[in-house]
Amino acid sequence: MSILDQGPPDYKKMIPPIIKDNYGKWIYHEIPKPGVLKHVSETGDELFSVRVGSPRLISLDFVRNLCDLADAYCDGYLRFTSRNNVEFLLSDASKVEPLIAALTEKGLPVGGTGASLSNIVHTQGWIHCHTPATDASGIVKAVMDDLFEYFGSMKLPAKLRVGLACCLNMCGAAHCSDLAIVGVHRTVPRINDEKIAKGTEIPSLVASCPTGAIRPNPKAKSVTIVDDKCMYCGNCYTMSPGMEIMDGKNDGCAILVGGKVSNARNVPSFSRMVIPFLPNNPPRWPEVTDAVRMIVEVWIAHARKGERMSEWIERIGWERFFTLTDIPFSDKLIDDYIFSRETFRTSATFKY
Amino acid sequence: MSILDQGPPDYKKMIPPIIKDNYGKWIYHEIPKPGVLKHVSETGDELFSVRVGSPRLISLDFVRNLCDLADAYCDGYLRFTSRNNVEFLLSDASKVEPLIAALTEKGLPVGGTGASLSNIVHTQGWIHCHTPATDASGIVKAVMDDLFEYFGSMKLPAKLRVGLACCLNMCGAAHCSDLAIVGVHRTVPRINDEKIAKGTEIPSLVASCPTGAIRPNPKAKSVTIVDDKCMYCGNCYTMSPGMEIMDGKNDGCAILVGGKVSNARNVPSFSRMVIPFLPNNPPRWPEVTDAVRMIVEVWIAHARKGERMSEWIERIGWERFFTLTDIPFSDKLIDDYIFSRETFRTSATFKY
Amino acid sequence: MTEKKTPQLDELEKGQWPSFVTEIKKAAATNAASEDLLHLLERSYEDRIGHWKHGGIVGVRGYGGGVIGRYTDLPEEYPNLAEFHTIRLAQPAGWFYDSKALRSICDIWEKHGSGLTNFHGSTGDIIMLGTTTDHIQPAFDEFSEAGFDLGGSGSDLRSPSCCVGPARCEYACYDTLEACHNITNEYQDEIHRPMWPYKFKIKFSGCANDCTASIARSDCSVIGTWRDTIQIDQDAVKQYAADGLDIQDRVCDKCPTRCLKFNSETKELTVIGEDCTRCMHCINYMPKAIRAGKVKGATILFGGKSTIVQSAFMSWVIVPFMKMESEDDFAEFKDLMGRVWEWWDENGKTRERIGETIYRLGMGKFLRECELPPVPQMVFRPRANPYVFWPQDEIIK
Amino acid sequence: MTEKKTPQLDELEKGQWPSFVTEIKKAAATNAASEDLLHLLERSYEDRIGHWKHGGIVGVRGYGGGVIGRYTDLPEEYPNLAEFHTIRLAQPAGWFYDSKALRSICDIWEKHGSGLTNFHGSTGDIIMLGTTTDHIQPAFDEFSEAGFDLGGSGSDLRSPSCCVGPARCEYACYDTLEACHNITNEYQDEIHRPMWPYKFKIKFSGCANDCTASIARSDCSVIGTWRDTIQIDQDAVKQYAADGLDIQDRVCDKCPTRCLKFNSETKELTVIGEDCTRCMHCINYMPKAIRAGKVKGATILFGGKSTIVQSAFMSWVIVPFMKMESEDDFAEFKDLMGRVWEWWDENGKTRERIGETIYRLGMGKFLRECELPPVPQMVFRPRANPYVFWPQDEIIK
Amino acid sequence: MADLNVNGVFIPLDEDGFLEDSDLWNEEVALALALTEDVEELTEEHWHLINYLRDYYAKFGVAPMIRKLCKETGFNLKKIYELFPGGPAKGACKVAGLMKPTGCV
Amino acid sequence: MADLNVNGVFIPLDEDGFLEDSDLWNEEVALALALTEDVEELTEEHWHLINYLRDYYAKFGVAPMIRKLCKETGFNLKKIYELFPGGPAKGACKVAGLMKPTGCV
Ligand code: SRM
Ligand code: SRM
Ligand code: SRM
Ligand code: SRM
Ligand code: SF4
Ligand code: SF4
Ligand code: SF4
Ligand code: SF4
Ligand code: SF4
Ligand code: SF4
Ligand code: SF4
Ligand code: SF4
Repeated sequence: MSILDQGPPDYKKMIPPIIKDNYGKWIYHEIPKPGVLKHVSETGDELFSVRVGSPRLISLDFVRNLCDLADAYCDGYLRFTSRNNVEFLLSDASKVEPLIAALTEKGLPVGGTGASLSNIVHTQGWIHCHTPATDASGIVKAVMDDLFEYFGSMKLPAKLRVGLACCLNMCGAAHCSDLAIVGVHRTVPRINDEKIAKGTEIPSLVASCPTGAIRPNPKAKSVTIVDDKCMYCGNCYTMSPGMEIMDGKNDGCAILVGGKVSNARNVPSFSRMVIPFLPNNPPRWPEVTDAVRMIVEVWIAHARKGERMSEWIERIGWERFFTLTDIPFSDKLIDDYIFSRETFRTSATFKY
Repeated sequence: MSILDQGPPDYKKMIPPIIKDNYGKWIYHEIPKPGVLKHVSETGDELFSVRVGSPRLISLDFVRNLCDLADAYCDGYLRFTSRNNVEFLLSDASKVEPLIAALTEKGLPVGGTGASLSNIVHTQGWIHCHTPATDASGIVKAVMDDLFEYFGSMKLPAKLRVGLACCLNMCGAAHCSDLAIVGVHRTVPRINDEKIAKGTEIPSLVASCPTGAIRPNPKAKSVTIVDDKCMYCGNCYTMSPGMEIMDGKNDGCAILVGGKVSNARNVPSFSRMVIPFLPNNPPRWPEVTDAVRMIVEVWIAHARKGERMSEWIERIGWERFFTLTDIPFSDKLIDDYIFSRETFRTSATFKY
Repeated sequence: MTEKKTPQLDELEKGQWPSFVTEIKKAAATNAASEDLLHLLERSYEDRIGHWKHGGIVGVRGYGGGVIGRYTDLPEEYPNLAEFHTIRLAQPAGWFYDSKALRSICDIWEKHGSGLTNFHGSTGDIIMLGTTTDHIQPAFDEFSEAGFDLGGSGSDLRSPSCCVGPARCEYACYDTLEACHNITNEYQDEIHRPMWPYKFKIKFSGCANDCTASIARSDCSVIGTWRDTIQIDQDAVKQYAADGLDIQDRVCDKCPTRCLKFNSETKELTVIGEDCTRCMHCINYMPKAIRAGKVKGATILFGGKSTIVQSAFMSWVIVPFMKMESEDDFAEFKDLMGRVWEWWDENGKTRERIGETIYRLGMGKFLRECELPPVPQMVFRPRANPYVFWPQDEIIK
Repeated sequence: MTEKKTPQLDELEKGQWPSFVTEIKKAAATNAASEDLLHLLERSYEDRIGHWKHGGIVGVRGYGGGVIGRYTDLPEEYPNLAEFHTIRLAQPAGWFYDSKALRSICDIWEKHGSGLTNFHGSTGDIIMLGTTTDHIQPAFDEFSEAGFDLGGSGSDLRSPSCCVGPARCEYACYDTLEACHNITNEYQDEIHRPMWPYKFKIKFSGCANDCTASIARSDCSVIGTWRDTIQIDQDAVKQYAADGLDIQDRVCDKCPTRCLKFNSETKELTVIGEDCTRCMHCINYMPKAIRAGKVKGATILFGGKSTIVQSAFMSWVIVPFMKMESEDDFAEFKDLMGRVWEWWDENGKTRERIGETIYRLGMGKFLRECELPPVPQMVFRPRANPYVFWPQDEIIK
Repeated sequence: MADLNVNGVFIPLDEDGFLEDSDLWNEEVALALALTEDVEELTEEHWHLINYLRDYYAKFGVAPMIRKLCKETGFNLKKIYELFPGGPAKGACKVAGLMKPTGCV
Repeated sequence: MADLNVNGVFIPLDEDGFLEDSDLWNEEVALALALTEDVEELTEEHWHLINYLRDYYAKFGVAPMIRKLCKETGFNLKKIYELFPGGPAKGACKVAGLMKPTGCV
């Protein structure tokens, strides 16, 4: 029988002895090599964390494999990071290299620390969701393969945090990423009157549309859409199975850049759209991987050391970002939603 | 008989010979002393402009007086500035001091150049408008008297541009001033059903309310107001004489700071509210003059040379502005209108 | 002349700043309306409210605007203010006058008005303050004779204004006076006969210092700029340095793009031209040493307005660079204005400024329908949301 | 095992990044649902659309959330995906595990599920991917037995998460794990039984580096900070300098408030404490030399959420500083949460996140009604419009 | 303003010369109002404009925007000023007995 | 999901066990639905909740928000889960024959 409301397991039972002993006593850290963090405690203890890339969508074999490694090298303790990497927690410095060797043998990449590309925060896509405009795992795999060198090294100007969300619900929280890949629909939902009549609260459906494009159609016990007002957000589909929005021919990805969440130096910022659409070309989405690589390389070439994507772009100006990347600018990139005003250039100063 | 559409007088007939000769040929200027500009042309010619403060609301005597002076010192030529100062245009350097002496004798102040307080751009107020929440000329006189020393000298950190608007229509364009005094109403318009029934297009009246507070009241051929939704903007009164908004007890002034229009250094910025209300205390509005002087003095004490109000505040942070000026902060100063979001602090970094 | 006292206003005759009360009293000496005004104002100072009725529609034959009707709400007590309308006269470009012109205005207003004026109104007009309905047409006829015309009011083009520009300023990147005069004359019909959803203002500033505050105060701001790189005279730089200007601190460190490098040894100042945003700061500080580039023109911005009702908007960049020299350039500007007005007139709601219309319908739609090429200079930043209205002809059917 | 081919997916087994396709294949080796999933995904790669039906409501007894119902729209072709629900398990604070716990999860999921998981979901839960309706309750019973509970879904409190904090990070200004665990346990009812207008997320980050991205990804962000001044160890500064760190360039010049002064002669680093905004930059660069102040706690921010529907919001400051050490401090936090939820629940519309409710009704109303004192730290800047809703009790009647 | 004398009946006008009570409008009143606006006679074209204004007002409760007025009457603005020198608002609306336009001046 | 057997009549359910056609709801159907939700018998309290839900839906076309539901039925959330272990959405709405709640999961 189940115990209701017992809550999550107690973290105190999950942390290794070295952490128990030095909890809150860490005084500094170093990154001896990519993927390895060395934290030093005021007690003199040293903790080594080895960070490992994970595809996130994993089999039980994979998990058991991790357990085996943890058992062998760090008394069975490990953790995951907020970006879905795995971290092995070693109290014994001499086991770091053997662990890395074992990981390498199993094809598990070590990296993601410091000025590197970490794992891509992403979502379900075609694996498990009902509203995606693109797949998640597939693109992530393609992009990570393509930019693999930046995961295991720390030669970027600064951290590079990539997010992917397969639809505008943005479960990947791509809205504040250095670089974001977002699945976008481009066609007006197709109304299925029957499904709406049977399975939808019409008032909620009408209210769900942010632009007021949906009107009740009482005759059909359904609704109609004013096509011109629809911007394909898919919110109505979330409310009703009768608003079919997936469109194999026209769904795809947008690219946004320049988001950031840490408060270090400049304040957090939203990612901003620079490419409104790239087609879904499985299995390797070459248009997407090319665009991402190109942007990353222009950033590498022009940013100063320590400058994250947002800092670099804000320093040089968005107009120069478009010049340097040669990405065509279009009216699609100009905001026309609620907070558009703050994006308009209310100044006679700019670059070319 | 009138000639229709002849347009304004031709400026070419109004400019003195020295300007005709050096039109577009000026190469630099100096400010030999407060209120005097010396422009040097590539031809070697030198033009002296003597800037004189004006109350703007003037009698024909005043105008004729100016004419007499212009005739005596600069061949009858003068101009007004975009802030309603008068400028005498002299081609003869030796006449500058005599002119200044004549002006001083008549009680006309010379100044307003460089790092000074220039004339206050303002509006009609109780002199001629139907919707004011305060007077214009009276406060302007009181503030200019109080800050008089800064008009005739150039000892401020930078230019100080004060604007006054007697109601939210903001004819004084106070919305982008270093310091702005804005007449504000604080009570819901009193509906005069008869005036509305007789003299108002109800649909236009209803549409005029930015918050949707006005509902038609077909029975009375009038309207009603949802009090809670009204923010006393007075836009409905502009549409209808039946929405009486002036309230001798509750009208007064708000103080806003940190606006700027030039593009020099930082981009133009809006003025922002720091004091939501000060009472109308004619004839000298002591609460207003005190608040203005206090803010100006804190700015003088803390700004770096060359820093306008907006630059200073943005450098130190608004939170410190409130600390330094000791102005009480209240929820009234927090935006709750359309573009509020951009004003909220979306960062964990701030000062105390 | 009168028994009534004005104790509060008398207070405002004290102090060093010239007093408007003194001015009203001067006018009151010979004009009954001005005398009433003095007392009405004292009354307002007592009551702490204005004493003017709502609105008023008066005017001259053939025009729909230019006169603001005004009636006091206390006509019995202040009979000379029963009618007290304002006439707006269009100012000459740059607000330049000779005394003859000014005296002619005075003479006419002595006959037909209160003897009070504003030099100038906030939009830029000469404000002839206070006359009766009967006097409007005759006053206008005489002003007209003297070479003056009415300015705008109502839902029309308001009197454009411009900074002193090349007449007296070394920074002017185009001839603001000629542009203003030329364009004002082109649009006399639009100024005099309201035809749009709401008012429309144009201001011309010769450079990014924006001495007419155009970006805040006009629906269309025409701000002088240049397309190439600032010109630096190294000898003059050395002179400034020799004269004690801390070039690094006051100029380089305040350059918003940090694109100026001062070599403290050679005393040379260099610029990374492509990084300069032409903000004017360095030129303002060192006018003898730094000048604008050679390819001059203007940036055209749209949408500025004050607070009522959706919030204040500042103008935003629509055409980053337009030549402003010849009649042809003006024609290009007018062609643009034509398209923009046509679009606004077609799409705007009553009492909706163009900035609000663009905001409501979207910049994209505005640009497409006015045939304006989108460029990144129009925005500080691209959109943060992914809500693109996709043109259906780019969709695969 | 199967005849069907997956040429597209096979492509994704190439390359150096570990392949999720390989993972699915591993699961498919022993699980029919995972095998079907492989082929359904290949089918999606061909069709370029997903093949899952809309929605689904399944769950366990006594809870309203925690399970995401899912059914394929091609059940005839992929019968093992006719039901393929996801169970969300609440993760331990900081995502720490021992292998025993992980193995117990594996064993249960082998019995009851597809053999596929996400470590972790985007909100932070362990995602048990794919099971049938019949298996939900038994699976839950066993997970429960093993010490796991469900996470949130629906209009409830979602599983809070936290950064590694004091467990392994020298920057932590409060105990993120304890706070997260304590508060999560307090709100089991809110997590398991949806009762609000919409979802609500809380994330705990130990410092302003915000390693859980809380400001972007949670309705309530709890970000570690301090109230006094950073502590500088001058010996360590000298060591960094000696080791070749360009302190002026990399640290001082990048300090957003320019409040750090490095004396290149004495090699001393000083700070103007009152100007520092505690952004963490200098500490990040010189962890051995600079530490947070001594008076530690957290800034509480509200309103973060992603794009749908009014635009993405980042959380904004509501309580600049709150102690986060003792049970009493947590009680204060909970008291705040209670008031805030009560207000939101009372005022929010269906599917309106709290940030949207506050935006719609105004920060002032929110603060007043939740009895939160307004402070300038809440805003980057005060309002630019003069549209104050004036409390009618401050009005003179 | 002085009341309007319509064949000896005095109809009250406001200061701007608009009808105090628009219900009192009729064709004769229109003629009398026209005289105050320097329009000596009301031609078919005048009536075309007046009728359009009255119909529009009856239907929508507001005066039409100028663009609409021009489009739908077929008169350009110049023509409207020829017909009513006071212009559409002060001239035509007054004679048509509409409410005094407010707002923007 | 298998169809619902209501005294021998089979009523179609969707995968989640909600009525395919909510018009087919009646009290007996409710009883049968209740069994699928581990509710053995429908007490007065159950009916109080069911009736409230049905009335609200009939009136507004949507299910009430939980806060409203609790306020207006006088049952707190705990009570509702006691009555319907599946909770207000999956349990009570299902038995009350309402449309399947969509949106947020
Ligand atoms: C392990 C992890 C916390 C956790 O609980 O899981 C973590 C751990 C550390 N972070 Fe972080 N951060 C982690 C996610 C984040 C995130 C969240 C995210 O990426 O979604 C952020 C915000 C990113 C952003 O701004 O968009 C984040 C912004 C930082 C920063 C600020 C970077 C900056 O300059 O903007 C630092 C400071 C630094 O790196 O100098 C930092 C520093 C650190 C330090 C050095 C803290 C310490 O002393 O232990 C840790 C090692 C960093 C490294 O990888 O080099 N951590 N860190 C997360 C690892 C994610 C991963 O697998 O890659
Ligand atoms: C005469 C006038 C133009 C006109 O056509 O009437 C004018 C004239 C000059 N302005 Fe201006 N400005 C004039 C209104 C403005 C305005 C508009 C306003 O105040 O409403 C602005 C924008 C103010 C703002 O940003 O809020 C303005 C912002 C500037 C600036 C930029 C200042 C800054 O650093 O932000 C400069 C450059 C400077 O002063 O170094 C400038 C510079 C100048 C120069 C030096 C240009 C020149 O070389 O001749 C002129 C003398 C300035 C002085 O007073 O020291 N002028 N100037 C206006 C005088 C108004 C007055 O009576 O005080
Ligand atoms: C006379 C003047 C003020 C002054 O003392 O200088 C003035 C006076 C009036 N303005 Fe203004 N505005 C005057 C410049 C402005 C400006 C400043 C500017 O043009 O640079 C603004 C702000 C900029 C802008 O256009 O947004 C301004 C924004 C308004 C508004 C708000 C319009 C808006 O869209 O936000 C109104 C309300 C309206 O139009 O209904 C308004 C309305 C009025 C009215 C007509 C009152 C009304 O509600 O009907 C005032 C008549 C007063 C009177 O009886 O004399 N006035 N008005 C200015 C015109 C003089 C001139 O022609 O030179
Ligand atoms: C599983 C997960 C994605 C993942 O692969 O990691 C997920 C999956 C779904 N999310 Fe999400 N969201 C997940 C984290 C997020 C996040 C990120 C976060 O929490 O940091 C966000 C953005 C942050 C935020 O909350 O704003 C997010 C914003 C949404 C939204 C938009 C909500 C909004 O107010 O903007 C929806 C739509 C809705 O709720 O109706 C949504 C809805 C959904 C639904 C339930 C689909 C739907 O429309 O009903 C997805 C179910 C997929 C499936 O069948 O498995 N999901 N969702 C994440 C939860 C796992 C976990 O519990 O750990
Ligand atoms: S981002 Fe959209 S498609 Fe992807 S998991 Fe979230 S809700 Fe589903
Ligand atoms: S997709 Fe979005 S914009 Fe289009 S109808 Fe649906 S809810 Fe409205
Ligand atoms: S600001 Fe208001 S009160 Fe003052 S003149 Fe303009 S409209 Fe009249
Ligand atoms: S004063 Fe403004 S907010 Fe109040 S009713 Fe009038 S238009 Fe609406
Ligand atoms: S805007 Fe520029 S050109 Fe015009 S007066 Fe000012 S500084 Fe001179
Ligand atoms: S004009 Fe402005 S941006 Fe350009 S160099 Fe000078 S100060 Fe820098
Ligand atoms: S948020 Fe701060 S305390 Fe937490 S892990 Fe990141 S750096 Fe350490
Ligand atoms: S924490 Fe940030 S603001 Fe404070 S001194 Fe360090 S770098 Fe500067």
